[in-house]
Amino acid sequence: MAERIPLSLHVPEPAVRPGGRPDFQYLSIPQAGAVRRPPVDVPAHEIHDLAYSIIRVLNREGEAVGPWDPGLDAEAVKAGLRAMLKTRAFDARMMMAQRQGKTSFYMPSTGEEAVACGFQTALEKGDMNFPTYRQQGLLIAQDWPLVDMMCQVFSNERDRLMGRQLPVLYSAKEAGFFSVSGNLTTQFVQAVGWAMASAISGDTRIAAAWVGEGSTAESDFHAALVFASVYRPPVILNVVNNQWAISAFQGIAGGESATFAARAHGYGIPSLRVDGNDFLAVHAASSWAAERARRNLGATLIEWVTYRAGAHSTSDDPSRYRPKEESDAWPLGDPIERLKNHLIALGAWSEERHTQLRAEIEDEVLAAAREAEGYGTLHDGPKPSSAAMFEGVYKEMPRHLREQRQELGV
Amino acid sequence: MAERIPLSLHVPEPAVRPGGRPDFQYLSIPQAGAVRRPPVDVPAHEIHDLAYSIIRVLNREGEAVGPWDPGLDAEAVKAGLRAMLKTRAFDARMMMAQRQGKTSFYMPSTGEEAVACGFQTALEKGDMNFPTYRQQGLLIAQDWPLVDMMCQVFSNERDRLMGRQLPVLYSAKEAGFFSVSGNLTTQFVQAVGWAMASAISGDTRIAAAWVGEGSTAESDFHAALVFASVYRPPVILNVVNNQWAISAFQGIAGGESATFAARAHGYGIPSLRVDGNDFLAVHAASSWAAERARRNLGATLIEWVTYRAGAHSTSDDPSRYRPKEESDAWPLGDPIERLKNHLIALGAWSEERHTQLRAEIEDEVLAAAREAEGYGTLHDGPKPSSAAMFEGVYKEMPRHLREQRQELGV
Amino acid sequence: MPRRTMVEAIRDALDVMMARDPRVVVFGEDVGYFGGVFRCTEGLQRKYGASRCFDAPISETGIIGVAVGMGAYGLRPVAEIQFADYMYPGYDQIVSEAARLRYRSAGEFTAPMVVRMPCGGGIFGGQTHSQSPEALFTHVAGLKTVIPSNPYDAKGLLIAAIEDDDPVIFLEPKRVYNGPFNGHHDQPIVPWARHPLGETPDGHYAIPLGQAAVRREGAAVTVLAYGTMVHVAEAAAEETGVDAEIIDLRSLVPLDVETIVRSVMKTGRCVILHEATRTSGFGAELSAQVQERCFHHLEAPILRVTGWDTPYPHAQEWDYFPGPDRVGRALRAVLEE
Amino acid sequence: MPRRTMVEAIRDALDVMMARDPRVVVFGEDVGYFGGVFRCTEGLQRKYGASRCFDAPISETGIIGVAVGMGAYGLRPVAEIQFADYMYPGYDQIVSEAARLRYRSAGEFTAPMVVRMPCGGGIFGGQTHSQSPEALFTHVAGLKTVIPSNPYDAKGLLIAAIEDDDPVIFLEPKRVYNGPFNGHHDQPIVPWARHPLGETPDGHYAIPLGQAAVRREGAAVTVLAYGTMVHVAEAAAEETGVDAEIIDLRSLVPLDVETIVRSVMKTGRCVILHEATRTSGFGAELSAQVQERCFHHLEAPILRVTGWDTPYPHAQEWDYFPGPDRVGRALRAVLEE
Ligand SMILES: Cc1ncc(C[n+]2csc(CCOP(=O)(O)OP(=O)(O)O)c2C)c(N)n1
Ligand SMILES: Cc1ncc(C[n+]2csc(CCOP(=O)(O)OP(=O)(O)O)c2C)c(N)n1
Ligand SMILES: [Mg+2]
Ligand SMILES: [Mg+2]
Repeated sequence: MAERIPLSLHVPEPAVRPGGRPDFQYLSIPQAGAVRRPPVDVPAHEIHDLAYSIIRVLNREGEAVGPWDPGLDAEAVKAGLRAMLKTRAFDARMMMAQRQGKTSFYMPSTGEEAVACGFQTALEKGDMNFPTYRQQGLLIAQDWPLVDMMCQVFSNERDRLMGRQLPVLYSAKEAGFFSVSGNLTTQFVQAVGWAMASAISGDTRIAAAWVGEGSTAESDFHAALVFASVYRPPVILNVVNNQWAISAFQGIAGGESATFAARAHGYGIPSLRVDGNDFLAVHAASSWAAERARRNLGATLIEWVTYRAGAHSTSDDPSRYRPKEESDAWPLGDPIERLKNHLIALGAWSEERHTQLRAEIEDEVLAAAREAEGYGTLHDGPKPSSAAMFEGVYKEMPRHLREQRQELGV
Repeated sequence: MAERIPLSLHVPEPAVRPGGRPDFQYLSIPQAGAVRRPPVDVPAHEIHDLAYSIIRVLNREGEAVGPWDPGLDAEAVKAGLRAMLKTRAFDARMMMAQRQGKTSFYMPSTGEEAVACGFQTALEKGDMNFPTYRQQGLLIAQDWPLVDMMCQVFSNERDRLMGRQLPVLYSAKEAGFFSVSGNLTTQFVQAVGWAMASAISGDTRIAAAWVGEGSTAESDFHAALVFASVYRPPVILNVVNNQWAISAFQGIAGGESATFAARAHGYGIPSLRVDGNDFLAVHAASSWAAERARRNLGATLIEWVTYRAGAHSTSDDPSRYRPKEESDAWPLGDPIERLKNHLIALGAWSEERHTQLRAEIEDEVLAAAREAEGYGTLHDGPKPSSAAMFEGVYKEMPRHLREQRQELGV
Repeated sequence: MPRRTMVEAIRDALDVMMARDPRVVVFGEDVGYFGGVFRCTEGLQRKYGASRCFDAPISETGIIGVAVGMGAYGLRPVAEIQFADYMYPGYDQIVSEAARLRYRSAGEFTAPMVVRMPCGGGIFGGQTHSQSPEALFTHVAGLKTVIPSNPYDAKGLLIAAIEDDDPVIFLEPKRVYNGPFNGHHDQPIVPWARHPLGETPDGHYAIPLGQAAVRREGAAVTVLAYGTMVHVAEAAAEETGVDAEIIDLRSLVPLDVETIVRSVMKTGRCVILHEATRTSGFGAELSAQVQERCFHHLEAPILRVTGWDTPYPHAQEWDYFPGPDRVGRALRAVLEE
Repeated sequence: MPRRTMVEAIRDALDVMMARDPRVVVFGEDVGYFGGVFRCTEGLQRKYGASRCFDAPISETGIIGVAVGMGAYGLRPVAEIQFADYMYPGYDQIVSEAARLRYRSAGEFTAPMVVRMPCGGGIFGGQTHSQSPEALFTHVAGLKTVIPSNPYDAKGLLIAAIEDDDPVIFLEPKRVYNGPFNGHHDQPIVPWARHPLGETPDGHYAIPLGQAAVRREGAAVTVLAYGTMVHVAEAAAEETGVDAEIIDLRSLVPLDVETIVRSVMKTGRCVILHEATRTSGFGAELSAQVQERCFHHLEAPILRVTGWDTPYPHAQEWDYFPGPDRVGRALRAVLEE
């Protein structure tokens, strides 16, 4: 038996930590327009290369280039820009509200707005998203009432969820937005089940599952892929790779060894890897996957390459585990800036109009916040009833809950 | 909005059902010797093709051919042949014992003997297998005492597991054989944890995880691959694809869409797909993967392509869900026949010697069974004590269990 | 009236509901072509097609998880977990998702679904084919937990469970699939065909969830039991001659407190039976409630006869299983107080 | 003597054990470089290196599963589950594997490991950051379940848990991480630095698992509590003036039955507290045992004051949390009997 060298454990570490210089060398970024666009009925194994590249449309000059250019007109682009700006303003206002003690908790999507706002443009009425806590853009892109969202964040008397849920864990069936769970990744396989149900029912509606790159490590990610691989239901499996899962960089989820898009290959599911900060690429890739689903061609997995520019949540301080400058150094830029530049390049926009739109939106968000605060905030003003705590556990309240409600005297 | 065609659910079905003609067209089988053998430090992404082919050494003439030929000498081949014959005879005897009411349950490995028997030849003393219920060959190939195994199957007074475990769920630490669980796939990630512990400790021992293709759908399969991908511990991840999971063909686990070897790609883990009925290929591929592990190069996933020739267990009747003739039609043949022919081709064996060896082994197994039966069978003869039921729940028996033991009066 | 085994009664309930309601879909490991390892779904795929009755991958979290999604869509999934012992990988989807979906979405989304699982011991199944995990469900707000003891109830309760708008855990004591096993393992069991509760009407009938059944009237002691233990209780009462009132709970949540309290007020004594491990078993909850509600009527301590706090052993099956002797001793003990 | 918060006490216990025993490894989500979302592992990676303290992928089944493998190898893994509410995906590995490994292998393989998890409410964490799942562990043979209520116990019990040869579930009531919260959410909390139980000796000391602590002697009623509820009980006793004997169980399995029985024999009355949902909570087991063992000494029904049988709500935090008013009412109620 040969002399053996002692083994050792590999523990992934990000390239830099606080105090270091941001370094994104691990990310190799192709030119915009460089990645081919296969037909939607392409077999999974013929597009394995797409899981190792990045689909991009917007180049440095703000032009839309290459086969994935969706050719959106200026109005559609403006709508996207507006949705992203509104999402960012909404997040900023709610972060502030939390700091002011108006609620317990908040989670922003800053830097990732293009993913949800762009994706929603590929869906139709009746389709169902199974989002995480970071897809508020899906609602905002549909002009879902901000006041309604804020009332949930404030857990006030108008909170449709009756104060039962943590802030940001919205539910909006009408908007195709499934009740967000606090337990990571459970929704991923539920989306597959919903899509299976649609297929079983001979329906035409499709589902979209959402998960963060860190959460792909959870069991239900695998379950979703297995079931999607076996039954080929109409579902889009979105992995939002924003590089961080609280304090853990993407390497702790396996991102050092392969891309998250590549996870699909072992299940025979086609996958794309897409610049998530490029609104046009998001729209184009989402539409491609939605078309596959609607044509009964089954699931598509999409890895959205983006960056969590803000804190994980109001409970988090990212400067403890990554350089403060990392966000600015992110090589795929800011999704709002990039789309703004595109619109300017199209000749349909200007810095002035942009400044004006931002101001308008900030006013709108502020007005909504004022209105929502009028219905109460977590520790102040009108509240959901105490009795509501006992309702809705079951469709009809069983005896033991009636007794407990009496015990509390409400 | 375009008119939509109703969706429908794809439910995989095997090519044939009872009454039909066996059909293995889904399996494309390369010539023996056709697949290249890369160096063990090859990066995962450079051997993706190996997950879609089948590594084979023994050709139809019984010759060992190609780069994976391990060049085993006749003695080593004979040892392998003997281990497989013994495993088969052991299974046959225990199946019979169950039918005779000597135990409650049994699970044979008939047709798959080369996988476990061949694999064990790549391990060293101190390495640890985390097997399923179908790797009895790992023990038998080490000449682990049959009587000991049989006493466990009979749950008798010599059962080292004190009657606590279902038959076949052996535990044999000394033989590097981890306690088999009745819960599928849990051991897969435990093996990764054991290997991580070895690496953390600067040890030189490696682990081997085992799972059936059907059980790859379980959560812990994914957990194992994620942790193996992140920490690169010294572990071999074995997937035994014997085409069936009780009544479900491999398509119900996703095998219609991709190979099980390909599952590794999304995690950046190198993988091989190997003819599991070819003892030499098994030995060669196992040794390759073991070498990787020992050189701290991390995990390897191996899909062993084989066929469950027998029933799932004594509770199962496969003729209800697959053609009786399927087993004979299995294109990779019988592992024992193939190795026998090789040995004959080497000029080191003959039909007569084979018949004689079989007889010898059958005698050995019968003698062992007689001895084991002497120590009791499940419903007859000496038994493990009732008090043993209360022991070993904890290292020291807590008060409540002492009280319960008293309550039972034992 | 037709006689059915419990397996047949369950199959019939599924058949009736699949025929009545196109939203009902049935799936699980080996349940499609093969019809389930216990044959409860035999013939359903042939009759209703593979998209309404199909095999699932071996992933309990996947099975429950897709059922939640299907329920949210508007279907009525009936998922089979091959053995209750294997539900743990799906426990998160049951507890964190199915149980709370209605509540957390304020009724926007619901998970009307049934998770069927064979449970209990007595079949030499060892520690992973013998468990009785009911207490792990009864602790979880939002779930209903049901466990029949005979074919008549099995059919009626399963139909009610499928029609229920909330998630229902439907435990099937596999030891009584084919006959009312009373714990006398050395005696032949009467088949359901010769037992009055083997009579199951054809077609649709539902037994409301939350109603216990008094299996035997008596004045001396109340016995609370469910599943296989109902039959063990009957044997013990008969053999000891104790005038026991035996209540088959049938549904653990919601619980038929009225029937329990009425009986204990009358008898002043109570023995609780289950196969599950004792500590934190459902018997603890029953004991707590009985003493909270009947304290001044109790003439003897409430006793529990249960599985021991060990994994379920293989060879020691009959030392573990709370059979009629142990139950009989408890009946006598409470009377001696 | 040094004063520590409970977070510091836990960190110190890990530090002491990592220094003493090279087999101790610590991991979980965010526990490595960052030091854990509650800072319990801060500095350990720097001190002991990344292969003894590291971040884990977000997979609770993976975290527990690899811990079982490490334990079988011979290490002493201490795994952190970020919130007890997230343990469910790892529940199978806990119940089916860690808990049964010693038994099923007749001692060949064992799983000496500690699973730490912050639990309990009072922090506006909503339904997925407030749960108290202890009963889901106490029902499982082979597990020990421990829950400290203060820094001194936290350190001593954690050290004992790491040294224990069996798997230990170590629940950390996060509401008392920084001070002994007594349920009066409108009052400032005393920090541990000003509480006697904030005194934690440096270095190694162990508190044996299975020994309760009498926090307050009394003659009128026995209060059984653990975790945050110990402090609520103290407040309620003080405010009502009821002469309550308050027992901090500290370890639920093994349970210190002697101390409980001795007290109830003396007081003849018992109130049981916990934050978890009532039905099938650990209070049911305590109630059952107390009446089994002290039946003839009981002068009033045993009462339970617990979380309601609903998911843990967000806005209604203080309607849900069993605060000093509800506990006080129960103390008075048992005395009025
Ligand atoms: C089952 C479960 N485990 C752990 C957590 C705690 N947790 C909440 S968010 C989070 C990080 C998720 O990271 P990622 O999936 O990358 O999503 P991102 O926050 O970056 O959008 C963790 C660990 C949880 N909510 N649920
Ligand atoms: C968690 C869990 N779910 C289900 C089962 C029941 N079961 C036992 S073996 C088996 C089939 C496994 O098939 P495969 O993994 O292909 O292994 P093979 O039997 O073919 O060797 C099933 C479903 C189980 N033991 N554990
Ligand atoms: Mg992330
Ligand atoms: Mg198989």
